[in-house]
Formats: sequence, C-alpha cells, structure tokens
Amino acid sequence: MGIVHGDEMVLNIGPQHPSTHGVLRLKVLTDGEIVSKITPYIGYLHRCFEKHCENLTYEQVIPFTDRCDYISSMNNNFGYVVTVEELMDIHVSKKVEYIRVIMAELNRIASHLLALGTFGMDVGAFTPFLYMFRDRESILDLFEMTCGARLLYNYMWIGGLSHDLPVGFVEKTYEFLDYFEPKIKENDDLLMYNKIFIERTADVGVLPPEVAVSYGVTGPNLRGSGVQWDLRKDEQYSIYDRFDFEIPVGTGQMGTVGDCWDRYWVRTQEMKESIGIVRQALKQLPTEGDVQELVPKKIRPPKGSIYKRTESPRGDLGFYIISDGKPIPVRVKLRSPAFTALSALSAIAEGWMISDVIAILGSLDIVLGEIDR
Amino acid sequence: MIHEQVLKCLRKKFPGSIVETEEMPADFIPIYQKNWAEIAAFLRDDPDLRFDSLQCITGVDLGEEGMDVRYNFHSMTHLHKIEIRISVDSENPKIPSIEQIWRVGDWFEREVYDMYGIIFDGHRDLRRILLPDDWEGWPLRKDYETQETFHGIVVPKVKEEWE
Amino acid sequence: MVVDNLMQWFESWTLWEAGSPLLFLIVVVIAGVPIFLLMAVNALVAVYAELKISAFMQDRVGPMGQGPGLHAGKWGLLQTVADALKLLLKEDIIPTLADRKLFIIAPFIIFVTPFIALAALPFNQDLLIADLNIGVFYILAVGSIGVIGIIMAGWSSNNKWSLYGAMRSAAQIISYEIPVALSIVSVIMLTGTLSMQGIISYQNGTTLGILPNWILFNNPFSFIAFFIFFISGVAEVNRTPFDIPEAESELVAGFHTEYSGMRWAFFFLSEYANMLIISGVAAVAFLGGWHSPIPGFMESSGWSLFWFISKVGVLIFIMMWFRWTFPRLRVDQLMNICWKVLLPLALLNIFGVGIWTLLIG
Amino acid sequence: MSKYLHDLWSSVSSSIIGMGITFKHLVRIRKGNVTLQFPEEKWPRPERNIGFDHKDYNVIRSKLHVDMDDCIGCYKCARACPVDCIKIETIKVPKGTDIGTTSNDTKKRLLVNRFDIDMTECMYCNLCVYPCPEECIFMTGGPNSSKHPIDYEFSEYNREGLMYRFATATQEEIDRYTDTETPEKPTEKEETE
Repeated sequence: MGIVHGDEMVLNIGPQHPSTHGVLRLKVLTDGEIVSKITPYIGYLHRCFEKHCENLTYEQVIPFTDRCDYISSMNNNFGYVVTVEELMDIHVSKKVEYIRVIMAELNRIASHLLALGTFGMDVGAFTPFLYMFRDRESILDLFEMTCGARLLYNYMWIGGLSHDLPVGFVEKTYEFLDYFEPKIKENDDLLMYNKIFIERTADVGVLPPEVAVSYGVTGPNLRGSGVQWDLRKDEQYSIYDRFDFEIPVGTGQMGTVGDCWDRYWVRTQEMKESIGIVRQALKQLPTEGDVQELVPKKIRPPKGSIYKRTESPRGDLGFYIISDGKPIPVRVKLRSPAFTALSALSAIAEGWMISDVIAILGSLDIVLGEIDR
Repeated sequence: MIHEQVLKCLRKKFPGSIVETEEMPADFIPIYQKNWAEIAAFLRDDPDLRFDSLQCITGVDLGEEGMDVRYNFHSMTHLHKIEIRISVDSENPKIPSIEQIWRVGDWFEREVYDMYGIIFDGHRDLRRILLPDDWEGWPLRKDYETQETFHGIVVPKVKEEWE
Repeated sequence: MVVDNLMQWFESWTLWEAGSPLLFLIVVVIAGVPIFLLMAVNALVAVYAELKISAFMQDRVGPMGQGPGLHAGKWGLLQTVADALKLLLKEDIIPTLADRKLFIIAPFIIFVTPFIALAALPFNQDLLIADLNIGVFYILAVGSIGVIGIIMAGWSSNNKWSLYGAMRSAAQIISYEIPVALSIVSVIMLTGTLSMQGIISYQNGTTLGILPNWILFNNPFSFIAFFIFFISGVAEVNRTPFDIPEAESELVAGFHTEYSGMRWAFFFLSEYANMLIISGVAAVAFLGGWHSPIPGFMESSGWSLFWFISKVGVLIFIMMWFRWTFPRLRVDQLMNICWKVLLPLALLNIFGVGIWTLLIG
Repeated sequence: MSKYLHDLWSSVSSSIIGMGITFKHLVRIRKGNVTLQFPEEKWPRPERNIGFDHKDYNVIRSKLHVDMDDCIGCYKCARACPVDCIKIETIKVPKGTDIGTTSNDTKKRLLVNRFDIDMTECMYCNLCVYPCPEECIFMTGGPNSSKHPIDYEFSEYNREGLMYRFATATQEEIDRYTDTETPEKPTEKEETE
C-alpha cells in the first residue's frame, strides 16, 4: 500500500462485504470518499482446479469446469469439450451442436440476468434483482428438465451430451422465450433508463478500448468499450456461422463510450441476440440422431497441446490443454475472462468514489469462482 | 501464413533468438529467453504483426524436459494468433517480464510465479496471487511436496479412511 | 392538548397548587407513555407493511409463517412481533475497541429525537400532547438532534464503515434541513402561524369550488413546495434513494454496522418514527391535517383521526414505494440535488408565494 | 438551462415509469407471485420424460442409490468418481458358489462386503451412473424411479447419516468366504488402465 498520508485511510472492502460478488478483498486507499488506490487480493476461493486436473481423466474434468464459473456452467462445459474435441479431432453430429448452442445461449441469458441484477443491487435497486432472478429460475428449470441439475450440469460430454433433449423441451423453451422477451423491456424501463441509474453509471468507470485490450478484457466489457469482438463471429467455433445475430457494441449513448452504463446496455442487447439465436436453433434443430454415438470409449487425445477460446458470457474463455497420449491430461489451464477483467479494476476505478468503485466492480461482472479457480 | 511471417521477421530482426531445430514445429515458435522483452515489444508494435492482445500465459512443468512458459498472442486488428514457447531452467527459473508491454501480463505472470516459482525479471509487483503469501513450495511443479503443516493445521497427505 | 387537559384534571384534585413543577413532571411522564406506545405500534405496523409491500412489488409473498395458524397462507401477521422478540433476546455485542459510553448513549439520542418531536403532532382536534405556538419550528428543530446520535454511533463504533456512514449522514441531514425548512416557510407565509393546529385550521373549507382548501391546492407555488418538502423529507429520514448513510451494498450498514439486538432495534424504531413525523408534518402543512378530503363531510373527532392516519399512511406508503423502485444516489449527487435543485426551487417558491399573497391573497 | 430542465423532466418521467412498473406488480401479486411456501408447497418436479426407450426415465440428481441385488462389485463406479466418494470392498467367492444373479442375468462372482458412499463428498456429477454394467447405481429418480420416489430432501441431523452404507452381506457370509481366500483388492484408480 505504500505510504498513507495524513488525511488518507486504508479501507478493506471484503473479503466479507455485500458487493464483492464472492470472496474478494479490495484494499482501498481513500481520501474522504475518493479512492486513490485499489489493490485487489484474490485467492480466497482457490480450489486448485489446475492441480486437480493433473489427477483426473478427461471426462472427470468436466464437472470441475462447472464449478469454475458456476454462473455459466454450460458455457464452461462447452469451452472444455470443444477444446478436447479439437485435440482429438472429433466432429460431433449436427444435433449435438444445435443442442449445445441452445444450452450455451440459454445459459448466457441466465448469466447476464444475474450480472445485471447484481449490478442493479450494487447501485441500490433491489427490485430488478429479484425480477431477474425470477426469470433466471425459469431457465434453470429448463436445464433441470434436461439434465437433472440446476446449477452444475456436467451436461456436455466429449463427443456428445449426457442426455438427449426431453420431450416437450422445445415447446417449453418457446414458451419461456415468449414470456421473457417483454420482461427485458420492463427491466430496462425499471432500471436501465431510470435517471438515477443513468446518473450513477454514465461517464463512470470509463474503460477506453486500448486499455481494455492491453488488460486482456474481453466479452461484454470489451464490447461496452466499443470494440466489436465476439469469438462466436470472429473465431468460428461450433455452428455459430449458421445463425444470424448482431454483436452489440457500446456507443456512449448516455455518456462516454466504455462507461458502466454501456456495459450494462451491451448485456441487455446480448440477451436479445441470444434469444434470437435460440429461436433459430430451435427452428433448425434436427430431431433424429443419438447424442452419444460419437462419445469415445477411451478418451486418449494424441500427443500435443492446444489453446482454444470460446465466448463465455464473461468473455474469452480459454483452455490450454497438453496431452501426452494418456487418459490423464498433463496440464489443463483455464484462461479466465473474469480474471483479466478484475485485473483492470485498479486501472479504471482509481480516482472515483467508494460508491463508484462498487458500481464499477458490479459492471465488470466478475465471478470469483472463475478468478480463483 | 502468420506463423512463417513471424518466423521470418524474428530471424531477420533478432538473429539467433529462435530455437532452430531440423523440423520446425508448425503450431508454435520456440525462442530463447535472452532478449524476450524486446521481441515481445516488437511483436506488439510491428504494424504487420501487431499482437496487441496477450491471451494467456501458461506455465508447464514437463518433468525432466524442464519448464516451459507458453504465451498465446492474438491480434485484434489482423485477427491472427501465435503461440510462443520459452523454456526455462528448472534450477534457476528466470524469464524477462512482459508485464509493462501487455498490462494483463501482470496478473498472468504472478499466477505462473505462484504456481511454478518462475521469476519474471522486471515485474514490478511479483507476489503470490492465488495462494497465501507464506505458502511453501510451487504447487504445480512435478516435484512439489505438500507441506506438513500450515499455520498449525496438519495437512493430510493421503486421503485417509473417510470415516 | 393532552398535557393541558391533564394538568387541569390534576389541579382539580387540589392536591397540588397550579403550576407545580412536580405536577408538571408527572403529567409529562404520563403523556410520554402513549407516544412510546405509538412509536412501537408504528414500527410494528410499518415494518410489516414494508415487508409485504416490498414482497408484493417483487413478486414474492413476504412473511407468511408467523401469526395465527402458524403456517403458510396466514399472512404472517405476527412477523414483526416475532422480530421484536428476537431482537430483545439477542446478544448485545459491544465491540472491544468501541467507545463504550458513546456507543451505549447513541441509540437513545437517536430514539429520543422522534419521541419528543411526536409531542407536537396533532392527530385530530384534541389528540395532541402539547399545542405549541411554535409547533412546526419545534419539530424541525428537534428533528435535527438525531444527527448527533448518528455521528456518535458511527464514531464510537470504531469501524471505518460506520464512520463513513456517520459522516455521510451528517452532511446529508444538515443539508436537507434547509429545503425542508424553506418549503415550510412558504406554508407559514400563507397561514401566518407556526402552531400546528393553527396551520390546520387555516385549511378549513374549500377552494376553487370543489377542492378542499389544503395548502397543496392553495396556489401553484405551494403545490411545488409540497414536493420539495416531501423529497427532502425522504432524504432526511435516510430512505432510498437517499439512503447513502446506510447504503447496504457500499457501507455494509453504515452507522449501525456494529449494533445488534435491542440497540439496533432503537435505530429501526426511530427510522420508522421519523417517517411518521415527516409524513405527519407533510399532512399537517400541505394536506389539511385531520380535515376530511371532502370539506364539511365526516369531520367528527373520530373521523378526523382516521383522515389524519390515512394521509400519513399514504405518504409512508409512497416512501416505501420509492425505496423498492429506485437505485441509490451517490453522495455528491445527493448534495447536488439538495443545493442545485431543491434549494433554488424552495427559494423561488418563497418568492412566488410572497408575490401570490401580495397580488391575490 | 434547457439541459437542467431536461434532466429534471427525465428524472421525473423515468421515476414515474419505474414506480408504475412496481405498482403494477404490487396490485397483480396474485397472478405474478412466484414464491413457493416450502413445507406446504413443493417444488414442481419438472416433467422429464425423455422420450425414447424408458418411459419413466428421468434424470433427477438428488441422491445416489445402489440396488445391491444387482451389484456385482466391478468397481467401475468407484473408478469413475472424480472425488473418490465411493468405497467398495469385495471378497472373492470360490468358483461354483451361488451368491445370486442380477436382474440382467449376470452371475455374481464377488461378495460385496462394503459399498459406502459418502454423500458429503459427492458432487452430483452423475459420472458413476453411466459405466455401471448392471445399471444398479443411479441418482434416485433414475431408471428405477418406480422403486424410489423422487425426493429432494435428504437432510440429516449429523454427518454420519450422510454416509450411505449399501452393503447387504451378513457377517456370517463374510466370515464364510474370508476364511477361504484373502480378498484381492484392486487399486482405487488404475491410471494406466
């Protein structure tokens, strides 16, 4: 922390604090309300994911990826299985691809709902948080219907899926989408376009694009800064080339490009795009086919290494996997998008007030489970 | 392709920096660590390469083959990517830091340091990041041994009968 | 006027000579009991209402377990009673490094403020502890004592969050005193009296044909004055969107972070009592006090009580409605609203009311 | 000045819109309520009729269960478990001894004298269910849901209660076979396979 001057005070935000989204500790040097220095301390939720992977077979790693980013487990599964499949050169059937995309996009909506809700709560609005949780529950219901779990799915397997879609899933999903679309507008009116919320977030915590790139910030945070970067479009994986969707980027509608409001806005727009993708995928979904037909009996990827990224709701989720031809990976490294986003916090939040630091932290949408692994 | 392009540029600009083998690997570039910081700055600033985004730094302990640090770079402008590998000595692991070139390197390098004990020369704030400051040993190294006790808490080495 | 009546009643016994200080003390203590009960009942009812209103606004059902029948579907009528019991039984924790004396005194100071302020609030023609001739002034003056308690609580807790809460609170409450007072000034200019009953009796009758002759409808300036008063009032009682001294997501719980059990309950009690006072003053000064909304209709003393309570209730409901709709402001924005929006408007209003009374009134 | 007035107006209008939304929810609580009052109302079990083959197949994940009648002690589930929460011990029985057959008509060759699952460690990943050749380990509500009603509430008052012991072999049986041969214990995890 260095020297603390006479009118300065060291404040510990966390590890137990209502707005740290997990167990994060920010050591903050304050002068009155103004924050002059922020040092994040992480690791309180470290569960040795990478050490565990040294002793687990490839399919046993999948439940552990669930637990990294527990808000968007489907996307983590997706990222991991896509990486291993590329290493093993497996090309799964179209049906599996479609189901994976549907699940990933539904999970993206659920994750963004949680991100927006908790962001709202960080700036003091409690009601939108509960509205968003209510809608998130419906998505979790769909997941529970599909794979029996509500949060940690272990649904996607290397080469397939653990279950086929249950009967009635498609209708239920349509029902949910029809119900959910007007709710986005309601939540926007309630929170996003509220003048107080705009005052709290517009022009606050501006993340300029070059800083964002240098800090490796990706996902909605980077797009909020006006950079059109989405792996679903820029680095085709799975079957995202079959869908028609936009990449919303922040435009500085209420203030400066890259402020907290833009990051919020990008997430709301992404939910709309995800709904579009799910609708298209449901329309094109093949009905025939076994989802486990390509699941290998023995998973032993050839010798080699691979780094592959997928677009999780928080940004570029990278897996670096080294295989030596045995059923156990030599090294699995998870490149966590929230990790890089948090590292940018001290760059963008210094000089703001305590309340703003909380708002900026909320707008970055960090999940400590993924940061600490 | 970008791979050849990078090879060519590096050979021209920094002769002797690439680990030349008979069969050059197709998906990564192995280089020596001695002027890595300058090479890194060149990779970022060269208008044709412009690797402005450091995607990931992975430390690897390959046992007898020593330790590796692997960098995955990506260019937001040209949409191309490259992997660079630098071997480090297991006995005295040291590597120049690139934290000031890509700011994200700060935490990535701290993480590698935390797990492998590789010292990044020139890093301004090289502390443990995920583990407690007083943790002993480098957990992801192959020769890592769990410490006996941590702050008076006995660490069970093998999973005992769980009843 | 309870005090006066009691005095007369005791004096009629001729045990004491008129104006005996001992008699006065006894009467004051007796008169204090209903205020205390009122505060307790107010907190019980208001907390229950808040729980239910917040729940309904958020698509929940709120407390359902406690109460007659002891299970779901019974509306949880006794939830707040259970809460109060729990708070009474909870361990009373005083942090080791806290300033013990101040830590213990602070809740009482905060509690005493609304307690003595309630003495001047008229519930109907007769139900009023003391009809002071400086009633409004007294309530506003006494109301700002609370900030001392808040600062004491925040400072003595020896907790940085509490200190932040206390400092924010001091800045906020002292600033918002000004628009509150200035908007009341425009009322006093019309009525020409500071007495609560005097202000209410000014609002008798009708205006513009059908509307009740409330100050709210008296002229466009007093109409705006009501909103200035109400918004500043919400800020004075630290409710969302102006709850920065507590600011749960930033300051954990602000100045009462370290308090628990009964001491914490005092903070709670006084928060709801303060809401009652602000709503009561708003009802008296702008909404005709205990006058019926239909002039001359149902104005017996029982109905008057009912009208007053429903006016206060509606205003408290609006405060809760605010709380469960809006995000929270930042501390500098809060000051901006006070000094750049509400204060100029209030000053303009005084000017406007003056012109209005000169030309029309 | 116009910005000042515009800000004032947008504050008022957006506040009114927001308050309208919350008020709408307040009055429509009967329709919009999402709370389930737990002990009286239960979470509706999602319909998870998976279609093909099994009519009652559903994939609920709430608690592991083992049908010991069908277990042949093959260790496949214990090996699949990422957190090693399944503990099996078996005794080889002499050839020709009949200790029962499974419902798939497989002859049992090993007497399972210990089959413990530590549910405090289980992470509900379902990975043990798939390798089982006799389909005898499953999350309740699985293929044999007719035998075991779906239930979410497996709370216990102490941890011991979450240690599920499924082995049915009697002490007498164990004694009979341990005399004849010392049990051969395969390693927990055969990394090399």
